[in-house]
Amino acid sequence: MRINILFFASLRELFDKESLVLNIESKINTPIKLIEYLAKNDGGHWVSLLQRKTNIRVAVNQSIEDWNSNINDGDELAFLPPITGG
Amino acid sequence: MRINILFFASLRELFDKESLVLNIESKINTPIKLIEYLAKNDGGHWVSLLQRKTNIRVAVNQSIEDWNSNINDGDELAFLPPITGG
Amino acid sequence: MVTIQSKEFSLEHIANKVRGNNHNVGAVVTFVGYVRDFDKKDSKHLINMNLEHYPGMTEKVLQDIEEKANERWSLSAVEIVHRVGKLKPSDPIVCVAVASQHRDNAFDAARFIIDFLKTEAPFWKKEFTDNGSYWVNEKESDHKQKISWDIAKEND
Amino acid sequence: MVTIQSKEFSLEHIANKVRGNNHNVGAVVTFVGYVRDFDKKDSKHLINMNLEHYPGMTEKVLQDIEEKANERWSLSAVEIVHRVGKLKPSDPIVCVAVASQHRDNAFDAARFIIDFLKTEAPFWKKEFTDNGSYWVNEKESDHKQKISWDIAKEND
Repeated sequence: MRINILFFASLRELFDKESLVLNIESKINTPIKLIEYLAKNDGGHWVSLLQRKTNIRVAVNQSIEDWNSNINDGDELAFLPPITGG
Repeated sequence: MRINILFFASLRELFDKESLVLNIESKINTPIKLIEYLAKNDGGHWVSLLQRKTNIRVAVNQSIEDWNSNINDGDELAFLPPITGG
Repeated sequence: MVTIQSKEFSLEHIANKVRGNNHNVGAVVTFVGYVRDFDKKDSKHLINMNLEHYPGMTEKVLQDIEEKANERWSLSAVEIVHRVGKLKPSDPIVCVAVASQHRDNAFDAARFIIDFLKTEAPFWKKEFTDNGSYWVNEKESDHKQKISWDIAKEND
Repeated sequence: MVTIQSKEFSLEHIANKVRGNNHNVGAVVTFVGYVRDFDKKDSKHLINMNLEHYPGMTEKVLQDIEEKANERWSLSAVEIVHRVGKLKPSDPIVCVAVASQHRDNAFDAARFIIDFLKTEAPFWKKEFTDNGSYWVNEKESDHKQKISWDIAKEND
């Protein structure tokens, strides 16, 4: 399935990109499964992201969701570093 | 002794005056003694003021004081109906 | 700073003044109170009102409230502006503006100041309505709020 | 209403807008947050900052916070304006304005909105200082304040 991934702030700098479209098997159906899979297979920054997981929130289709929530074909998945507005 | 009395809002309307200078004996040395004395001797609006006493605050020289506080020669004594600013 | 005036005030002007040139101010909280035109309880419409005060004492009381707020919270500056004289429905009556490094102090102090102003500062409103004119009664709820600050202080 | 913009805002304009033409509004409370230039803890001076956000989600989150405030308190109107892009020390960043019949609701709601904005709305600050540039860390105190609202609600 097709997942559109967005990076913001320090994660955008880490990955040196704003977004990324991935085609993944449909069994990788949660954010946590996705980054564990990518950390294992691609390594690199995905390992860092996995390590910082407790400080990162995930948004699925622009709503904050659990790391174990479901992701589906066509979803927009964003990794949000600690937010600091206002 | 000489006391300058100020009336505000509904009391100004009741007495139909903004201020009044009284020369009173120095033994009438508290706001409560003063209005009891005036209610007894002059009657009229002083009786009304005495009756409304629990809803009226007194200011001596522009500070809120007790009805039993001291007043002295030259003092400014104001009777304040319930305040409603802001 | 305390200002009593009959003319209308500018919120922007007051907010700029309270912030001043202080680059360490992180928060400005303002409260503006307006004349409302309708009293549901009494089903009467306000035509206008006259706001009377005790010159001299008013300034003294408000400066004292400002001082108490400064003792209680870490603030950069306070501005209190209150109008007197004739006011129409929807006219602004009062503005309290507080600047501080962090927002909590600004919120707490602004609320404290308006609560105390409402119960301690010698202002009186006479309302002229389509159902006669009358002096506004002191609100019981305002007094309760003032007292809650005293209790909060005891618990500090 | 929620507005995300890069240009500076006018407090007077926002306050007028939130009050609207409603003669039953008795109180307007505004909060403005400013860029501070100095971080005592780190002894570094800010040169400027860049405020980044998640377009789409930001508006959604802020509208949701506005809705929650409207459910919780009786309000006439809410305005939330947040800037993005490059900001200098002492620039205004955010404005929350709440209009209501009585002041308590306006104070509570304004505070609720800014507390939730600080913890829920996807904004990120990168600070450029005389001691290097860095992404600002999330403040622990902001999170505690958000949680205190949840507890207050349970006790309502």
